[in-house]
Amino acid sequence: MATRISRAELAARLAADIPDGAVVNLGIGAPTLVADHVPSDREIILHTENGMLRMGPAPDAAHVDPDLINAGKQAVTELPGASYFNQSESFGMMRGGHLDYCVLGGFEVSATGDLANWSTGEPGAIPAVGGAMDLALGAKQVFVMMDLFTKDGRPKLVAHCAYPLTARGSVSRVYTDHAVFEIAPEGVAVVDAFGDTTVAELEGLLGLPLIDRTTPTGG
Amino acid sequence: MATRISRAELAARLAADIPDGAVVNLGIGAPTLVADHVPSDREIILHTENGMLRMGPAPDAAHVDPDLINAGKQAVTELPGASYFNQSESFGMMRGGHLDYCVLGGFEVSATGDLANWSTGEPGAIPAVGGAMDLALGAKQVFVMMDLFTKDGRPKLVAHCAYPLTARGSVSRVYTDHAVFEIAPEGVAVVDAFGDTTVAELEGLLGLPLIDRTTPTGG
Amino acid sequence: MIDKVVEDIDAAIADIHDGATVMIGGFGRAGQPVDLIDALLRHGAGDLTIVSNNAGNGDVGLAALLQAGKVRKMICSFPRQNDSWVFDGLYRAGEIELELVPQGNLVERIRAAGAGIPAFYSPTGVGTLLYEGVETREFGGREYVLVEALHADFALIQGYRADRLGNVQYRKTARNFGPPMATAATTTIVQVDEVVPVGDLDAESIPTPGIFVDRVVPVGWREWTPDGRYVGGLVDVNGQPVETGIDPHEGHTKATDHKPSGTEGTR
Amino acid sequence: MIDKVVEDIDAAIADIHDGATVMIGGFGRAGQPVDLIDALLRHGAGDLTIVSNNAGNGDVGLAALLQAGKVRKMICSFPRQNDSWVFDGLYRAGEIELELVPQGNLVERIRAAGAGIPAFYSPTGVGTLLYEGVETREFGGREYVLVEALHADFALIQGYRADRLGNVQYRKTARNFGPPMATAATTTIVQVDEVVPVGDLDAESIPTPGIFVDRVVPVGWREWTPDGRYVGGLVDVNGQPVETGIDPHEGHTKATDHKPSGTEGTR
Repeated sequence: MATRISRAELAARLAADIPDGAVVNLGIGAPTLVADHVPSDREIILHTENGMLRMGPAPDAAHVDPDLINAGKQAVTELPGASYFNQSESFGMMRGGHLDYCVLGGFEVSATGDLANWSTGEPGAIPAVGGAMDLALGAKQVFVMMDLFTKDGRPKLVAHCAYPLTARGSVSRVYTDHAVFEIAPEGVAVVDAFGDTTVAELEGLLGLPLIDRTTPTGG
Repeated sequence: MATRISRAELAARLAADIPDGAVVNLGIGAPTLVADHVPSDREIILHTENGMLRMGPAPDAAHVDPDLINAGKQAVTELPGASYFNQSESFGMMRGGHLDYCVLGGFEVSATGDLANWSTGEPGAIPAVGGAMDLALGAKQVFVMMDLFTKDGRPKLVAHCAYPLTARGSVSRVYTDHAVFEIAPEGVAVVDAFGDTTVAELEGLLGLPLIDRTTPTGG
Repeated sequence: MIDKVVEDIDAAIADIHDGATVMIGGFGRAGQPVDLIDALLRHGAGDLTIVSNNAGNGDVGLAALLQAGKVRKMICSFPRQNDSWVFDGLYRAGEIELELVPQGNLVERIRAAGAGIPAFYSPTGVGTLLYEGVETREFGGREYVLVEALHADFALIQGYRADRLGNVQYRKTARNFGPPMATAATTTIVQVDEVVPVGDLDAESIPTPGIFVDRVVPVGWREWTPDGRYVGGLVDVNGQPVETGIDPHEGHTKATDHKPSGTEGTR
Repeated sequence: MIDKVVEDIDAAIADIHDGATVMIGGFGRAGQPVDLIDALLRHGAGDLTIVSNNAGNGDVGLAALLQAGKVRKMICSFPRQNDSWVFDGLYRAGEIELELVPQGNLVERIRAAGAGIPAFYSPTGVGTLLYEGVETREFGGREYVLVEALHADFALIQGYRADRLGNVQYRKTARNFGPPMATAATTTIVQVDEVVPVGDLDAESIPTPGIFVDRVVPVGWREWTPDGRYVGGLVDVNGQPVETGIDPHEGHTKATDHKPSGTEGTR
């Protein structure tokens, strides 16, 4: 199972699943790459939970406006048709189920869609949660984008999360460097395995029963 | 006890108790008269619960704007420094205790400040509450402006309300054609008795123990 | 490309089904989406539950829908008005169900539904007939009633201007129930005087961002909206028809001289 | 006449007492009321409980207040940032108490306090460490946690423009916590770039109406506010100081060329 795709390829793979017109919140880190890979014929509206819809890309250095930032506190721009609102309204949009998609990073995802992405539970760490728990419930579809294995080879898609939970049963899909998984009521399904990766291999490595929903590609 | 003051005199008496800078909601009916009697050296901000602060007086007939009305659904105007907001924000202002004064009409007020002003409980009537229950809790000071007696002579300031309640224990003062009452923790106090009316007379007519807090006027 | 503009008002409301719960914006006549209500009446869906502050004025709009027998239940705060004879008649005849909710609790229930809050505690109504038997709880020594969120299948709202993304602005006190209702329905349909190109609306001043709006229906300027001054001269300060003796059009551009220009959204 | 403008920033915050609960607006640096925080530090009140989304950046503003040992407890959602070394040090040394609240629940608690809602149910945090032992309840088959309102004695907020009545407008994403916090404190103090005459602010675009504001403190335009384009050239996209090699002032009016004009509110 040598096949892994790059972060950029994965972002493009995920972006392809977001339809025209969707309202999307991209979490801090790798998920922000998705914005760069939206097909040019699709109009996607980006939400940032610090209070804006229709966020644009980063400005050039001469146009940085400290009053205009994203949830990662990076400078961004405003596209035509943007709107600003307060934090209460912004989190109401999420909690009320108005966002179509939310793309988050993850430490672990369980077979039932539990997400752990806010705390490693290390005793020395400064705890911080921000909008993670709200975001994890904050869209009709919650996509997690992460490596399938830790650097030392442990699976991050697991039967039960070991890290402290962010939310229970909220993840709909998991996009990884090896495969794309769907968390379905009947179990975890593989919808796309990259390159020469097989569902049987993934089952062995993850130690999880997997449903094969890959679409055979021609050739 | 022949002395009664007119609606306009009563409105002026009440207006005199509202200090410069107060934010005030005037209920439908007689309370709206208060606006016409605010001393000219005071700046009072009128709130209307359908979504506006700094409401101005009625326009002339050629300037009626159907999008600009008060809670009584009458045409009003906008003063400089006005703001518009939605109903949720407007009732949040009231329930959150941000208004300084609210002036309401009343069917009955009890000695402990219960207010009945939304329903006579008649079987045939169409029930309607509107913002009455919110308004009755919706200010730091809730003033009721009403005749002290019904047309057939029954007191409207009573030991216990007979009509269905609007709110419990919310009224701070009662402005009537005969006297001004304060609902204090220790009981009902008369703060102003008009003309030749005496506290003893009022006690007899109302059948309520009254505390005399009238200020003797010179003469 | 996103384009929420639906020019055909009948098409815009065609999926409102029998038995639907429909929120209708407006406080009195201000903000009442009369064109959408007329279309709903033409459409013919019945057995409706209507959530609206009032229960119709005169014989038009919501009152006409009630008169046609399309409404099973009203959820409102103030059905009794000086011109609510249609509702009054149905109610006295026992032909309509009424759920009476204090106005602040009504709008907060709507706001809660839109914000993913299933229930909250309110001081309003404690100890009154309207909350007899309802669960109460003390916080900080004061008593509150438990109030649940109120969702709808559809919201019909009157806005002033919108763009093809569904960003909506309102006009003066006609804003009233529009923003909270827009958040609380599965499908939100907004009639507006005018659709403007994307970018024309000030991003700092969008009470209803497009995320809450499914369809925008331009219905043309009302008599008073082009210059913000009513040029019909047809209502008095109580909203009742009158003859004022003043020529209301003097010094004003006639509404019909303005036609909403072709918009970026509908080209 | 109402005049909420206080020119002397030290006078504006002088009644903040030891042990007070103080909300401080802002998300990261955007909307952080740095001048008010500096004044609070000069003032010297201690044993404070601070409610703010973050726990300070660098060595200025809230971080400086923390460094000076004035804060007993932080209520926030995200204290850990790449430049939050002051808080980090205090926390590791056990010198500060932390109440960690998910951001959406934090702001909804603030909004609830301002709107007279003592408590509400939220889906956020169910089944997590942060809500262990907290009361839960089912609505419609889903589980929610009970969350209580969060009040403060004072709110310190950064606005953009205001009038003497206390109407406040914000600028872009610096709006963030300003409007809800303004509603939730006994005393709300807003620093603004500029005080404008009453009537200059569009009545349709007032995120914080004057009813919520006690004092307005004009502090002068920030480098970028006169023309909406940052002319300092001092921060990168991460908000960190950089040398860009670009002359940021080229083609721009220098901030110091603009002085807030005499205003109706302060004449």
